Amino acid sequence: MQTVQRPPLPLRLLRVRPGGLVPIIALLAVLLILVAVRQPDFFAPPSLMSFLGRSAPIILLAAGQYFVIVSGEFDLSVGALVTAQVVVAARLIDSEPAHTWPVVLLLLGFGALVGLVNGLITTRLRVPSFITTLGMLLILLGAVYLWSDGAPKGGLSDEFRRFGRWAFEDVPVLGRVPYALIVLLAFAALAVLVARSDFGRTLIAVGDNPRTAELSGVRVWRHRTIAFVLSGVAAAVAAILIGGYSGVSFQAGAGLEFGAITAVVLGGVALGGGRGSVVGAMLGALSLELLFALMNFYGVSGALRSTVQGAIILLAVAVSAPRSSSR
Amino acid sequence: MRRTIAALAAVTLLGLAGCATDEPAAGPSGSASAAGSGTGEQSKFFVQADYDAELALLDATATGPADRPWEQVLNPKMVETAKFKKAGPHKLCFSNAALNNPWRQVGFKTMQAEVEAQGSRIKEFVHVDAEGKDQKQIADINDLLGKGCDALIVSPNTTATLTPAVTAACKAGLPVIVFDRGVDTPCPVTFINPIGGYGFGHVGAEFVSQRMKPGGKLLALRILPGVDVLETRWSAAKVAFDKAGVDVVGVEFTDGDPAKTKKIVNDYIQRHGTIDGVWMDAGAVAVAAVEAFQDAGKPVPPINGEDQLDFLKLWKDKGLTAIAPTYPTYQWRTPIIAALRILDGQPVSNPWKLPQPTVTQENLDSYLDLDMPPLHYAMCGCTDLPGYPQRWK
Amino acid sequence: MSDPPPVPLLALRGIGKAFLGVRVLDGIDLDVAPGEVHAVVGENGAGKSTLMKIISGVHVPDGGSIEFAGEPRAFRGPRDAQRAGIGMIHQEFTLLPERTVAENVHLGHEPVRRGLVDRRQMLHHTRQLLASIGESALPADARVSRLGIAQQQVVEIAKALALDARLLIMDEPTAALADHEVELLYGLVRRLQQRGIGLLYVSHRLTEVFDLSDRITVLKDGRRMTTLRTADTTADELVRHMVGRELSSYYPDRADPADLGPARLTVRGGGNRKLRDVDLELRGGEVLGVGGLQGSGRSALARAVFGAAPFTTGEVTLDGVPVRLRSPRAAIRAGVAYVTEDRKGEGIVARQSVLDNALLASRAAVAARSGRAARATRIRELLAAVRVRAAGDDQEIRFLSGGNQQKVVLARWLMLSPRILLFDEPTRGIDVGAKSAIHDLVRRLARDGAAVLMISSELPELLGMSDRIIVMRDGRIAGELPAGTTEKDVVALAVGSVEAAA
Amino acid sequence: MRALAFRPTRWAVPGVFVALALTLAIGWLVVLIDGGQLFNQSTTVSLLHVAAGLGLVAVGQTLVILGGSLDLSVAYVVSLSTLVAAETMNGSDGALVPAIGLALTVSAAVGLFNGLLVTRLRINAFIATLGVGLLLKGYLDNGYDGPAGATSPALVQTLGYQRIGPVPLSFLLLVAVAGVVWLALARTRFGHHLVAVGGDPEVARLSGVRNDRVLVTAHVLCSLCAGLAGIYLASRLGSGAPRVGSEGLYDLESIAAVVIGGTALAGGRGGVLGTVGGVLLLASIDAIFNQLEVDAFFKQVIRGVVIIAAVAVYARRALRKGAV
Repeated sequence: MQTVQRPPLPLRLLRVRPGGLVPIIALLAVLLILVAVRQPDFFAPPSLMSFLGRSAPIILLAAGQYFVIVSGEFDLSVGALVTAQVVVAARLIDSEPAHTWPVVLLLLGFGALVGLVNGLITTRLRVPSFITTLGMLLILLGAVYLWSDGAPKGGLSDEFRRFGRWAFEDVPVLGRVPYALIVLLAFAALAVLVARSDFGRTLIAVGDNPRTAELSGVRVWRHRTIAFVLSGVAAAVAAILIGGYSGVSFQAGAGLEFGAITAVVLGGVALGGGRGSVVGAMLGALSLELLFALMNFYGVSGALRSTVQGAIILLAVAVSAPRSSSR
Repeated sequence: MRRTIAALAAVTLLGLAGCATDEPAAGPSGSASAAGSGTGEQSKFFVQADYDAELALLDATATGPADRPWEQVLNPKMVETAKFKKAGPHKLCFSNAALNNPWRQVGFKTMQAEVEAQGSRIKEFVHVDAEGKDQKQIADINDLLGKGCDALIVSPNTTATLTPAVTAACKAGLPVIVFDRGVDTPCPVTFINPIGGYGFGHVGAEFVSQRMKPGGKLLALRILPGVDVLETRWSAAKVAFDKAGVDVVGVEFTDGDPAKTKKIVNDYIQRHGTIDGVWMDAGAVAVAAVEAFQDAGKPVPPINGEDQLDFLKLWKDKGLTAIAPTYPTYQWRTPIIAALRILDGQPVSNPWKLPQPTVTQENLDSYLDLDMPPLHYAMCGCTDLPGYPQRWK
Repeated sequence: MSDPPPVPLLALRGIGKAFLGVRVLDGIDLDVAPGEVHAVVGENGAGKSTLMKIISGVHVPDGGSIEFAGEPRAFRGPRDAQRAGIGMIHQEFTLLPERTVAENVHLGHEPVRRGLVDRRQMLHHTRQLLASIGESALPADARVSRLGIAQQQVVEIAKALALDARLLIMDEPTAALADHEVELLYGLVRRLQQRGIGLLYVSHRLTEVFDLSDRITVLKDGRRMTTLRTADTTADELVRHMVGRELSSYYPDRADPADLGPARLTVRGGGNRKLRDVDLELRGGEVLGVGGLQGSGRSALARAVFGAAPFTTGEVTLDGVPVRLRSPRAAIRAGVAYVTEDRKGEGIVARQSVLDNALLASRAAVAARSGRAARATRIRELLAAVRVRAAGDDQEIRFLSGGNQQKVVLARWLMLSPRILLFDEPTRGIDVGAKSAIHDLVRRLARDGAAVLMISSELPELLGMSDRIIVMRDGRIAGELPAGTTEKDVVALAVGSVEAAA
Repeated sequence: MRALAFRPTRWAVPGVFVALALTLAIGWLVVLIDGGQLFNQSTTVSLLHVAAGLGLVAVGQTLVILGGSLDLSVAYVVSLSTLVAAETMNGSDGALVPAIGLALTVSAAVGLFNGLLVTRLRINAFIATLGVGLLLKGYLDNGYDGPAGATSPALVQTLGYQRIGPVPLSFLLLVAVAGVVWLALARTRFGHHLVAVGGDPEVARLSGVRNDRVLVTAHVLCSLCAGLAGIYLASRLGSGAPRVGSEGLYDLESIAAVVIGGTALAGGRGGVLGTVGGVLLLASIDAIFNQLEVDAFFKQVIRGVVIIAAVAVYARRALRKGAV
């Protein structure tokens, strides 16, 4: 291959490419500066650690959502899935330590199953994923409320809650390192590996141009279905962390689906598929969490948060992804 | 109208900004800080008279069987109900605002148990769940009117917006009993509820502001805006805090989401180094708030919760400085009792003010029942009802 | 060059256009008289479609002037041109299948009475139009999705005429039509002519051009070679102007029959919805050319072999082994590669990098056991070998020229060192330089033992490259021709002289 | 066969009405067995009231979806409109007309904003309208802590509670609006162009349609319908309610109703008749389950299933048509 007028590396890094990381990193930087101004000790290891720990779930959800969105689909069911998982966990564990691990495995399986169903309905029955997952959202919430007659039953064992709540104490330099953070790092690494794998690369191709992908030997329906499964599993892990962090409640997953989608879009992933990186998606989620913390620090009234969130989204998208079609 | 214009302005401004700068993010937050820090201007739900009345009720002594608080009345004002006298068995209809939280679940189970307890006196009990939608509840009430109910029980989803529907129901001629939240019309035969929001908010606020160190920082956690029961709790607490000169560093809405609660509390501890008192308008997220302090390795400051068992248990185990004003779920028994009395033509009190016990360090043990699920409400007054305890588990 | 007619309906002077710095049109002059059929011919990529899009207001020219009906015009969009009285029939249909004929015909200019669309008027006018072009049988209130291709073409024409166009542009109007349907179009064109409508007729099919046109303008590489009176010229002269024989000398040497391998691919009695009893043998080392008009089943043949639209009848063997290739994936794993005709829609993944595009098939179809590092080096070698010009292999492929995109697609398949390669218009819309490069590649692949099947509607290319040529017609193989055959033989087979006369 | 093949589209009855008829028939039977009565006056009235609210929003949603767009902000537009109307009226009949005018103007403005974001800034409709929704939500949460203003009594008595036999005025309003929109789609240039843009933007452009203008108009009309729904709810609730829209899930339910009605989410296929059918179907399910006192949560499950199933059926049909 002949390389023509290739700019030097630094320039290429700076080049704002749609779907690239530059915009989200910039946004993140701005937020960090704002935090630093208002709350310097936020960067003290303990508080930073706990912040990262508590942000783990939404970051994981964003990673899962990334795979679905980059393949050209939506997953609106993750929020409901998280709620369902937490409530199910509480009822099955019923504060009985021995049940912890079996239930954890069961949750992961359940998440994968829901993803599989989403995927198959979308790809095989050709139902737009927006509808599929919207329906799944209603079904999951309805079913779990029904199953627990409207009020969460049982309780989570401390063993279960440990993942989301406890931390490795007195680690040198860092102080306490939340288990959630470890879990996050592990799964984030996994996500990056998957995204870099042949599957991950071809998945983007599927989102960009399914016809070409099909004619190049990609089993499009299978790829998309797997993407949904990944999202489901991510939701399961997130549910374990959230349940651990804050205990059982029907609010556990409320609104997380939009949070995750927002994060992914902030991260420069194009709705409709074919563009974006999982790292960007996760950074997007991190910025979103940072934004909320920032609003707490600046004492923005709880009521106004959504306005700020909405404005940020519109700005970020208008600036970073001007190419996305109106579909 | 200023609001609307503001809305338009905001929308368009943000629109323009969409292709310009980061301003809008700053814009709203600036104007918000007023509402964010300090207790801000008094809620428009605050009515001095009611406030005084409720606080007076706190020390009033109830008439009625001591062991059955759901049949007791504070300062009864009896009304004639002879015109509603009717031979049983009766068909009772109940338009329920929602079943979407543990409090309402426990309450409704209690109500069903009460119906069962009344046995043959009730031939049918129709229940319609409005799923927290005003417009659905209005339709539901209208629907129930066509079902030949002998009495209509309403637990309104929102005070103001349900008033027209309830008025229409009264016009239909059958006895209407409103409980939990009220309506802006005197037409129901009786309005049943405990002392109410002002009492709840006051008790909690008094306790916290007295126990926290003087000049300390207090964080107020609220569930949602715009629910009158909760609004009155907050407005009463406000009065107490302003009187005690407490520094309220934040008023945040948690949506009853424990995760959100922990994040908020965590950030406030961050921001202010320490929080010396926590007041909340409902117990739902009390446990989460306490955990936030524990996770941050901070001592748990004086705090108020509600009579949910998970909180009471935590309180006992960790020896918190806490109090639990209640909004007793046993009030769900009363409407059934009232309905039957009305249909018997017996006079009932309107308003029917129920006592509103408070869980304190002293009586904590008497309410803490470890056999019941964590989200069960101690004040259910359901121990004597058929199906206890399985029905509530 | 013939002198322009007295009152030109349309007069172009020095029209030029460039895309992303690439000159596609340069100083084009063109006149069309009322009632004249003016054919525009030229190889693919000669700039015909661009010129037509400029006249119909889709593109704005960089230079030159457009004069229509005596007044200078500068169309800002299709709307303007339509209002002015220029109708265009695009290569691909511009119909909404879910809507009725009348709705389609009047899209963008529905008749309105008292603020409401006047359905009766719409139907009435549509029927008039259809009648005026002798198609009154076609129901004006039928949904387009219920019509056959030929009928849809009629609707396209009616649509183009709806704004009582005085000039009608037809860009490959017969492209989608089966042969017998072309007849119907002929009649139509003549009727339009009688109504004094000027026609610009773009086509590959010389027979049509000679049957219909009064004058012929030849474009080549964005320039106007000449304009001739149809009466005074011959197919040979025309072809010379179009391609210039000198190109043929550029084609690589054919395979020596001696070193042709055994049959790699055989098809016996293959058929599906678009193909009937296809018998085919493809030997290692040879380039089998496939001729025929568009819609004759050429692409369908390639897709059938590749498993994209599999054979439903007959059997296929690879290297003597019977196979059922039910999906592209199966075909790829069996060693078949397919370079599609529609590069943008089916060939590339526009927003992905050169590297990702080149690796797509390897990643999708074969396990990465080969070792990803090894694969990376191999693909870089291949990209270098096919001489892709790009600003690094991380550049998005959509920024590359058509030729370079095609090279990347080639590299994608070479990664799998396939036994059988199917090329569908491999050099469509590719500049001359890249063309010959690709030709060389194709030949080299054959020499290395691969069996190549190459579809092309460019006769010189077909003749220049092929060791053997089969010609398709109406889903059948109409006949086979040896190397060194003439264009006439191919065309004769393609249009089926017998039917053409009828 | 041929005659049938050429049957014009607009005469085809959307399949949803078949489903509706079946649902009602079965529901009526089950309720009867349960000892109730589905079609008694009050139930019918309630059903139609529920349908009216959702219907107005869904009819608007149909327009944007037909055009290949989407509007997730309607729920908040509804709430906003109730407040604007109720606060302007402030309990007096005098301000009736200006109040309605203002409410509609505000709604239209939001729609315009949505439309411009989608067309000019080319922001994906999903994220654009989601963002706008959040903007409005923040404004409402911040500006209001509960019902505000008072709807003019006249409006309450008429639009809110007046009915002719079992048919509430509000439902007639829905019928009227649906009729107008149907007319707009079938008999105006805008309608024809909208369907074209939704069906194939490129074809529309080549045919001389001004795509952006059409889409923006669709968004404005969609918000207007939401605003109208808001006015109706204000008259129903007697005051402005800042959370009535989001509590009612008007955003997702309206989209559900539209797709159940057979309009393709991708745009270009479908119509307002189907949407009304979809709304009635959802409302009937509501009513039937009310009668049977079925748990609301179970109802939600059924809803989810119905939505997916309906769209799956349409997808199958489209597939078969493609095959032919």
